[in-house]
Amino acid sequence: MRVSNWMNIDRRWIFLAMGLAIVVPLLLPMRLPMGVQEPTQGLFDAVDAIDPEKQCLLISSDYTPQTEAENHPMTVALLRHAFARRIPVISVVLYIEAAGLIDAAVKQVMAEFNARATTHADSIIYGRDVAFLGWQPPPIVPILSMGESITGIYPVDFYGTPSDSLPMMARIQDYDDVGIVAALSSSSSPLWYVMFAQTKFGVPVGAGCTAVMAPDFYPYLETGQLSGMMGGMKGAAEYEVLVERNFGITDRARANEGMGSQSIAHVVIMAFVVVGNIAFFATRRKEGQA
Amino acid sequence: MKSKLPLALLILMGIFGITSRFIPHPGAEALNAYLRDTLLRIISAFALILGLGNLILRHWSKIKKKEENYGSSYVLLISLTVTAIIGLFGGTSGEGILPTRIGEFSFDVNTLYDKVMIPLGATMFSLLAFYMASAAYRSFRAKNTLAFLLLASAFIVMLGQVPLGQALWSELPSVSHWIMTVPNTAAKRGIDLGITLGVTATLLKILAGIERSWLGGGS
Amino acid sequence: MRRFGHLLVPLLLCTLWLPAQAQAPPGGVTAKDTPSDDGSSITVAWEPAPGARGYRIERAAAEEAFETVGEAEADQRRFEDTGLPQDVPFRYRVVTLGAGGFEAASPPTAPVMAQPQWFNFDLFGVAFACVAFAGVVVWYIARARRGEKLFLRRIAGLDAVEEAVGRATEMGRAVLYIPGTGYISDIATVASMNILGEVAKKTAEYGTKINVPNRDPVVYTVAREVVKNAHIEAGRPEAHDPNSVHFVVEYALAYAAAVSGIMVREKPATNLFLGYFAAESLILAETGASTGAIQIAGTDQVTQLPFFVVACDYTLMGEELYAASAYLSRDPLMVGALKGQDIGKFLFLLLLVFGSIASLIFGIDAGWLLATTGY
Amino acid sequence: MSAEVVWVWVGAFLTLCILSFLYRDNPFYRFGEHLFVGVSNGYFVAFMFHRVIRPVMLEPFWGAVQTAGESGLSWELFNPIAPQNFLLIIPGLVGCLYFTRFIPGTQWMVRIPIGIFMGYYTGLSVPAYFEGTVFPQMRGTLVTQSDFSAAAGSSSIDGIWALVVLLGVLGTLSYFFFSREHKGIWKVGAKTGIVFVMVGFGASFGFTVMARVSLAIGRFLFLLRDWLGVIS
Repeated sequence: MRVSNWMNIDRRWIFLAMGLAIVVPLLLPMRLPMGVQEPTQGLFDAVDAIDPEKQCLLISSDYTPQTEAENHPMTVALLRHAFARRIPVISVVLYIEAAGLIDAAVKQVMAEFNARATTHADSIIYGRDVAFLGWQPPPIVPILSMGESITGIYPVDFYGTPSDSLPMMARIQDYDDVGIVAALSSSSSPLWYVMFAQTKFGVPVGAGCTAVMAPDFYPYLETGQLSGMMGGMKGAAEYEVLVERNFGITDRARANEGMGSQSIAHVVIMAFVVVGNIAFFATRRKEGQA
Repeated sequence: MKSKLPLALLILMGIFGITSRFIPHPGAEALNAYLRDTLLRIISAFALILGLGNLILRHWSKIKKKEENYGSSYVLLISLTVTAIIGLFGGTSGEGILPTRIGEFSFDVNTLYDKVMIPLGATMFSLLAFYMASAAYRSFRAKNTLAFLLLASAFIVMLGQVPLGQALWSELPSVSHWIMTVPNTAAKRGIDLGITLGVTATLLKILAGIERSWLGGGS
Repeated sequence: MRRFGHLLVPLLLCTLWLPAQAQAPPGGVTAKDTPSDDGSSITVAWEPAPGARGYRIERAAAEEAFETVGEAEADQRRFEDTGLPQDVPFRYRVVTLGAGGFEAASPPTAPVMAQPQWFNFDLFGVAFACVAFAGVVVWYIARARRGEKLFLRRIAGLDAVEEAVGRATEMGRAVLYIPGTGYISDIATVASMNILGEVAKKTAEYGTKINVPNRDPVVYTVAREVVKNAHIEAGRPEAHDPNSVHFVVEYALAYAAAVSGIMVREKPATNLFLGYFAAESLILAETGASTGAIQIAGTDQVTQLPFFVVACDYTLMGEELYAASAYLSRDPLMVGALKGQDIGKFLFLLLLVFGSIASLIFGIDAGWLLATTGY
Repeated sequence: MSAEVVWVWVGAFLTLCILSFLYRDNPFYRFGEHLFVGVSNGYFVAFMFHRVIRPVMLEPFWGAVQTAGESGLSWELFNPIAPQNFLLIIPGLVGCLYFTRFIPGTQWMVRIPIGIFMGYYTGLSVPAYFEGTVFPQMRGTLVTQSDFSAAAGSSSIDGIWALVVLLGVLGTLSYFFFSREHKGIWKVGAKTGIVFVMVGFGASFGFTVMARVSLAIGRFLFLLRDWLGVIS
């Protein structure tokens, strides 16, 4: 095949290459070395600085299943981080669509830790170390009301248990008892927490967002309104790396596995661009000679 | 009359729209809340019927004339009717008069949304990953300086996003961040500033009756 | 020990009393109706008291006792008491919170009522800019009305529209016109309707088929009229096919699926994507490119422009789309308005250049000119 | 077979229908496409009825009728912003004007609801653009001494980048001058502008790849994990 024929290859070959680039790494997970960028480190440090005796981590998972690949590993990584340091976790969702996903994530990470636990104190116990309070519409209402009383706006948890009967809720009343709100979102929910919860109650806010949204959030990082951020799947992968490095937790790191697909897909696109250009210049030189 | 009355209403509503941001008085706020939450919401809900009428007639005639692929028109009409009936009579999540549950199998419209529309929509969306590849291959050719700039900055940012880029040159993510925050911001700002002026000028033209395309053009 | 008892008691009292004496209440406490609001808040302001660790703001309705409404940090000078009823008088006082729990309250203010305003002065700059720019545009429209000729530069993407319609005619295939996924109230859609009128006139003259699928039912209604009237204006009302403009579905991704289908099945020679677009832009433009159609796109959604630039032959960027109505119709009034836009951009340029110079060289902050809240 | 399993199979089938379009148009894609259009339209009908027409118009109107029946007519029932009132019939009637399109001779009346809708929302957008775009973006573009000062957390390199942004904005703005030929200073400006635009567009494109690949990963995870179960 002559180089100039590559000018206009059937685009279905490109689609096939992209498909393989995405599927093969999912089937054969591989790990690539990963550096950690500043916004992710900032969020990790902010969560790490929470005193487990005094405050808790509030995870607000505000995404729909459509951005699961990007946002969901963030929830899992944060849960692992908090459990590893025994920081109590309150989990809420602003959109009902995420509820099933979060329920599964809480159970999965609890199971991971309890499989390793040897004593009762060592285990992660629902109600003592973590509470999934579920969903209360519309989004702005819980954001504001949690400043007054968390159990007030979430009278029962996701499973229908009265939330003030959960032992951990005895000492967690409002945003004063929250070390940081981590809002993981496919929309602007981190900014709602900044606008409504931070300005009024002074609670620190961290963000997890999709790659498309990330540029919109940088200005808030610069002003310090956001303590840190996980941007897209890469941000999630970096957080996984931090949790792994600091606590030696080696459970499945979905974002890192996804980054395998990402890397290869990026390389495939770039390779096609290079091939296209080589063919383009080869053709042009030939036309110049003719 | 035929265009003066609609234009007069448009001007009146345009004034309400423009001034709503500037008047904090509760009376004005109440008026605006009424316009937005009641009047305009109801009006726009009715518009859908216009479109549906056209869609149904179009596919009905395709079936009658047995045009190419007319079988798909059956799929469309049946799925539309069934979903609409389930939704109208079954309520959004099965609270209506029509039962939307057989045993543990429920098929209310919210379920149809989650289980039919979401997979279809998400897959349409995911086609973009493939299309980005084919568009990049076809168009990122260094034909001239501008095309080269487009290609080069895309290349750097793509590389800066993945671990491989960092492995090649540890500063690459910073370079790609710089491109996003400096040249990209400048270009977006410049375009956005012009757009604001265009929007305002167009509104003025509409209010002055110079811009008449919304009336269907003509005189 | 007992001998000193009589000394100890006053001494103790003194140690308790001295810091409290030193702790002055804040001075110059004022309470005023908050300007530019809906009549639900009062702003309390005060001069700092030396050594204060913070302040407590208290409010009293007529004849009633003072109650706490909020606290302020030591460096704060004002506090906004919100959520108040309209036209009810309240008195305020500010209490200094000093070291060791000592407090000192200011005298109460005169009664003040929260009242709504009819104009938001925080947005004075925005209102002024809107009015000033409107004045410039109206001025140039008036000049055009007096018959003054105004120059308009070439816009390649718009010149290409005619060529693209011509190509569809030569090939005997249709022109596919996508008016975007916005509403009729989006200015991009208005601009698109305008271009549709010109395109439909050309297709009517050449006898080329035009296909206009719509996402919004109102846009569909307008587009239908536009195409019909264009045929009448072109003198070819008999060539108008009432089915050429049609509604598809409101959900943008389903719309993208359907339009992709139209592209591969009907293989139009020319695809025009003009209006508001979101993520579906590349789905449409790439599918269109695969059928070999000549493609011209235009949108004011800056985030979608890169995809159109990459996948289409010509792209109208932002304002170029709005300029289309003036450019294609050469209506002097439209051209006048466009000239007004240019003056607006020129003013932006001047403000940016001189504002930056003023700040860098003379240290004058020009940012306040552009403030939108509280000044 | 549980309901969940049925829906996973349905989802997987529909996913494959759409993906098959990458190969070429085919009956499966046509099925998926037309089903998508049909179900979406049906969903919107239900949505508009249950979320708008019923709660915003019908129920409050019916409430007013009941109140009138129980305690007679009162002015409160004609207050357009009261929770229950008779005047809700007006927006309904205006909405019905859309149907005049089908009645010969009255077709122009369809412009009334269009004018009302368009007037309000275009009017709303003008101050919003000025307040939301022009003012903050211009403020962000102005170069100030604090861009260079270490006290404000900047360094001289930040100041230089601020100047570059200013230059880019000026260039891009001058590219969009329509009443001047791109000659002389305008040519320099417009050329600078288009350089920034191309670099910016390239970057936006490159930056978006990751998000789009993530969407595709999400779909393949659904196929491989939820449907086929080949990965855990």
